Amino acid sequence: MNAKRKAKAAAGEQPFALRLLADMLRIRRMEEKCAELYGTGKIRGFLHLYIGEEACASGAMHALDATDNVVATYREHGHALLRGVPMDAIMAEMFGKAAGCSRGRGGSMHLFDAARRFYGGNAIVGGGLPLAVGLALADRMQDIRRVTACFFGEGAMAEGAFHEGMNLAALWRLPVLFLCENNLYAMGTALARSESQTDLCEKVASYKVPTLKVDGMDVVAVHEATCRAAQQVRNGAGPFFVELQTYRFRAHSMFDPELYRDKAEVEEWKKRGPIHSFSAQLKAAGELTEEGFLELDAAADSEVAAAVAFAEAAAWEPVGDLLKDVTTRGATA
Amino acid sequence: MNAKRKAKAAAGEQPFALRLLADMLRIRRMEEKCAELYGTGKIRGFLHLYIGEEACASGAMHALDATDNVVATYREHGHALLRGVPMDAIMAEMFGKAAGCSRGRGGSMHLFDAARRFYGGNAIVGGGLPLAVGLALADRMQDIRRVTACFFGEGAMAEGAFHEGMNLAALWRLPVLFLCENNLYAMGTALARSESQTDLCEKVASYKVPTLKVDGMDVVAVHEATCRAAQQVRNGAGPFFVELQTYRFRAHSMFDPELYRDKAEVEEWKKRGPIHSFSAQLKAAGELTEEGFLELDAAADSEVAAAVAFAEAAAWEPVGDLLKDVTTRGATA
Amino acid sequence: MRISYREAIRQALREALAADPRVFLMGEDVGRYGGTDAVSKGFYEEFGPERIRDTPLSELGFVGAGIGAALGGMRPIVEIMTVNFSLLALDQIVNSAALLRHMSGGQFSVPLVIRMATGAGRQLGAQHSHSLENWFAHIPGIRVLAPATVADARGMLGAALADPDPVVIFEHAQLYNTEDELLDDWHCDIERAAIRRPGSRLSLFAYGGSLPKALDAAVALARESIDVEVVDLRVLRPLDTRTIAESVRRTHRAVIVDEGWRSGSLAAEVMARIVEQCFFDLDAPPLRVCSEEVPIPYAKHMEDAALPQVAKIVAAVKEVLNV
Amino acid sequence: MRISYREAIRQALREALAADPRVFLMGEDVGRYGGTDAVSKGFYEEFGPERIRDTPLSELGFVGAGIGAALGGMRPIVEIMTVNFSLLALDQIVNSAALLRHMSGGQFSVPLVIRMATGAGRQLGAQHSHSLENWFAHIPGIRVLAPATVADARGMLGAALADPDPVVIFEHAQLYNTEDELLDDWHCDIERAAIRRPGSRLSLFAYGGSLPKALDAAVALARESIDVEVVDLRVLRPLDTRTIAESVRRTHRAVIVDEGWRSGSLAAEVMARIVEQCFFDLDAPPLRVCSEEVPIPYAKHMEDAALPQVAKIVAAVKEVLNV
Ligand SMILES: Cc1ncc(C[n+]2csc(CCOP(=O)(O)OP(=O)(O)O)c2C)c(N)n1
Ligand SMILES: Cc1ncc(C[n+]2csc(CCOP(=O)(O)OP(=O)(O)O)c2C)c(N)n1
Ligand SMILES: [Mg+2]
Ligand SMILES: [Mg+2]
Repeated sequence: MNAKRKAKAAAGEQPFALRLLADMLRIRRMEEKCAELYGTGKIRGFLHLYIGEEACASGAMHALDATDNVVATYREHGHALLRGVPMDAIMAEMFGKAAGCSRGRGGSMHLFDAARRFYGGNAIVGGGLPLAVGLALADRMQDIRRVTACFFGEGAMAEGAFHEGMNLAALWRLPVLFLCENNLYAMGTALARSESQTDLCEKVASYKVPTLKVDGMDVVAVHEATCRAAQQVRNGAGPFFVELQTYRFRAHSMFDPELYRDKAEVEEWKKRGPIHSFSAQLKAAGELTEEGFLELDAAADSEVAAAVAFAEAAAWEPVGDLLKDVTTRGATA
Repeated sequence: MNAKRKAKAAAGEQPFALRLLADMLRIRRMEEKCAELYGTGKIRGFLHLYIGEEACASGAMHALDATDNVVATYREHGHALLRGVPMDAIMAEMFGKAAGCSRGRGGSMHLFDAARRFYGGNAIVGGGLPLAVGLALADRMQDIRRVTACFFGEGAMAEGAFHEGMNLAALWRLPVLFLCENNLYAMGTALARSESQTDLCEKVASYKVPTLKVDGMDVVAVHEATCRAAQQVRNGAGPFFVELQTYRFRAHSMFDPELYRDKAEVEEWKKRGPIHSFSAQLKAAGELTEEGFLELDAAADSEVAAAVAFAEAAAWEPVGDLLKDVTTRGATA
Repeated sequence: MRISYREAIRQALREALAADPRVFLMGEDVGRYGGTDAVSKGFYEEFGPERIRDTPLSELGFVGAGIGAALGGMRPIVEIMTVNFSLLALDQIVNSAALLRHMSGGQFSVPLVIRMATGAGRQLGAQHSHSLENWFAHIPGIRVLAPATVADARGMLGAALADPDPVVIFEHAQLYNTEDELLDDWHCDIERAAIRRPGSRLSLFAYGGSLPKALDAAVALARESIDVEVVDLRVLRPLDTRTIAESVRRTHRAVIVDEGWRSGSLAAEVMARIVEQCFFDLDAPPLRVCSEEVPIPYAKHMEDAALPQVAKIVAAVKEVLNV
Repeated sequence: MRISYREAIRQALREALAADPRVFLMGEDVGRYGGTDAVSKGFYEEFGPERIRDTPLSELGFVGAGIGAALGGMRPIVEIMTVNFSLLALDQIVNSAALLRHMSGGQFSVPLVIRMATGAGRQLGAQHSHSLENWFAHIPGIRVLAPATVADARGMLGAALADPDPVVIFEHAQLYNTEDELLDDWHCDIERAAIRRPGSRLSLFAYGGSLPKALDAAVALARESIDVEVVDLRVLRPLDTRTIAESVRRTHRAVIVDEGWRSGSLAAEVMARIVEQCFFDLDAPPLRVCSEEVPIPYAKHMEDAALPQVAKIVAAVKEVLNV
């Protein structure tokens, strides 16, 4: 836990550990509700849930400053939420409402928030890496001391975009924090069936980029590793790569029959679920009681309920606005 | 020098070392003539000369069997020639004549020869790598024991196509012999200005592909390394990567003002010129006399002269054939 | 037998795989996962991992490998999950597959089939809703097909595999679940467009996911005694200019439906050919019903507003007929 | 002052770099090498390696980085050496640059300028001779420019940089060495096409490398007392339909010249707009003079045969005029 956090905790805020836990719970409950709402047809399109991987976003996002940049993927609800995008706006987005964080135009895969420097939401695997490189380049050229955190899955590492982006970041020593959420599968393709080199840190080391491999089910470990990495990046040491070893408990998307992995494997990983393992740890350390847990959970639940109510009540974008914002000046064709 | 070569030499053919030398000379004289013909306007378009790098093609091509596949780049005159494409057909191609090895449609960057399994000639940097992977895949699926040799420059290694191609070859353990002609520059961009990792073998090792680094100005070294590598590939050990450390003595193309490197550097490399260093070595070993050298040179010269005469005399493709072979069945649009 | 468009493609694939050992299917998640649109479900078990070849996320790489494998004597069917990701592979498709034959003076041909899902309508948002058939149809050296019916879904693949040159097949994502009777004669002539509904007062051209909309529009118009001919372009390159022109010469009026954005759409090309071939036969300027020139939005009502719809087609037909 | 098209672009670049510290130029060999077409020769020394940024061979990567840098507050000018290599970067251009603004509900704009050389005519063979302006002009969210004159080469860049959205500028490789008087008023209205030569009997539309050919054809026709109007489309997206239509309403006839392959060409879109806007003003069907539908061959006589030429334009005009 870094100094800033300790100071905040001392200043009477929610103890940082509980904050990490609460944030994981907020994601979990939100995602569960999304799954439910998908079932009822309120949410449509593709929906990629983050359930099981909450420790990654929770640990990593708290390692960033408000002025940092964040680039994510189509599995980004958790990242958006912890980046500070109000759950109301996220939920409204998934409902397709104008109050959504992308005016309802983006949906689940395209959450954006300019004010919070949250650059999406990208449905092209690997597509975010070059963007992150460019954001970091802009900072360097403008003498802005800022980290650009770029989340992506291990599947993206087979893409040319990964290779070109990583090389550019390394060659130009740009302040990019690469955060690879290695959940072992890209849709149905296991890592060993997509990469000749399954040690992702070794792969990245070949670009001369420093790396850390960390248990992505352990929110404190994630937090510590990403703090360290972010610090180095912020200090001008160039890019850094952190592999977060994690697992998704649910299907890839709502269409996935999950033919490619054993139920037993999933169950095995679930035992290491980031929320219950961290709360057990806190309880054992006397930092959390069962009531305390239930309170956090209830708070998450009510945040979710409020978000759903907000999204339900929100207005649709008028059809007449369809052509708005294709370009800034209004011309389209 | 491998067993096959020794046997041939023993059977009364031109001693293999002289063959290597002769082939370098054939390339050199052909390229010099091309430069001259470019000056007179007989050859047009882009022209990328191989002068200085002859040891790479000469050493490597002799490591391949006639049934192997070869994929090359836009700097491929030497490769085509040593693959067995008649110089007449190469020269006619550069003149744009119908007797050219691509009917005059390809020009300098697009030499092809199906019969000799020479798959070009590719003007897209890195474009040949995925093709080579596919050729090798076809062989594997058809149980054909064959090596696909893929030449490319070090500049190509920054491309996504390199990354994706290398990973596929490694993942599927395909019989591709990757031959990287590292001449230190991609047009005007020095290696260190394009790759965070300048040790190309380390880069490739991260794909779990075995590598060899070899002095590309030393034709025997190139030959030995590529023989060894090709043997391994042929034996089913998967892909292999050989870095040939070389240098181009001329400009990148006929339009290059060469602002990016010192004359002194060029002169330094020229001292290691593959032709004169190898002939000096042979002379010192008593395997070559000055007369012998002049004979080889004269033979190269007359081959070139004959090729130019052939190209001059050859016919143009009739304009009426323009739409021929856009598709096999003749439909175009 | 009544089967789905998906099942028709499955049958065609299975037949091709069974008939020719050189045929194999390669792409992201075609194997273990069963195919994103469940097209190849079970094939991995049936034909094995060599012939139902899962690839890493490397569109440029595996499409290029497909071209190489075709050059090397195989008959690859490469699946690009959706047209949206084909943007990553265009260099290989255009600069290698399409050019090789001509550029080599006719020495090489590339007997490669590329299949991909295309189109919008499932609320997948802007990056997952492209319709770029027209881009492909612009490139000499490739054939471009768009099966819109169950019969064509069944018949086009075999015809494509028999073509010695690269063929790109666009399967509209909205069609996979559509069902129809598959008659015995599903063989497909991949040189010709198909008249799906003869009619006299106007020629309505469509392809892929727009065909059902055009047919629905025709039915609606018929209720108002407006009898239109529906032509399924289906072969997008080379376009069957003859069938197009003959239809217009009979009806003297045309509307073209195309899910692509209007500017530079395939509909523009059809319109240009109509004008070049039958200008003096036309009683009114043809109209285009295309997608609005906007990234396709996620929200259902906005997505609907962006895409061609039956009501818009009906309105366009009436406008051209001036009724 | 009489200067070359290349020099005009150089002046525009230098001015932009000097005026705004957020502007920088990035691409392959723009720096140490001096630019493939010598456009940025000397800039590396003048503005330094940060602002004249050489990139590795990574078109997808550095175009994406340009988008990111634009999002991050810079005003990048990304040079893709030629349109042929832009195929490798299309995913970033289409799926990020073009969509971001709309897809984010208007939160982001991408003030990025992409320049690239385009076109054939230098015997570079099939892979180095593409003209894909029409592909780009199909995409909502980007502006597409094609300077054909020295003045536009001078004026378009600044206007493009002032546009808050992505702008793609196509510089025809055959034009770099053309020269003309650069008058004081070179400012360019990037909303409007330009009438380069007023005329009464037919509207001849062209852009980029085809404009000089169209003008030459007009001169040749004038010698036969055939007075044609030459319209430089120059803004390929959004197309200036008004100028196009007004011209045709005056002349009642049209020929469109386009170096792109005919099928799905930009010329098809222009023809479609003419038909939609001025069908009843037309005295004859418009014609297109495009490239033949063939990969561009290396041999000079074959390349010439594949591309639009003055004689073909003259013949097309006469055909439309029926003279
Ligand atoms: C370029 C591209 N190809 C294919 C897809 C389809 N697709 C979406 S997610 C996905 C798997 C990505 O796996 P990974 O990067 O490991 O992320 P995860 O889903 O595991 O979080 C695939 C293949 C895509 N969106 N983009
Ligand atoms: C994809 C692509 N980008 C850019 C170019 C332009 N170009 C041609 S050769 C070259 C340099 C390639 O360098 P390298 O791979 O080292 O080969 P070398 O020329 O040194 O043999 C460049 C940038 C191209 N042909 N293709
Ligand atoms: Mg994954
Ligand atoms: Mg090089």
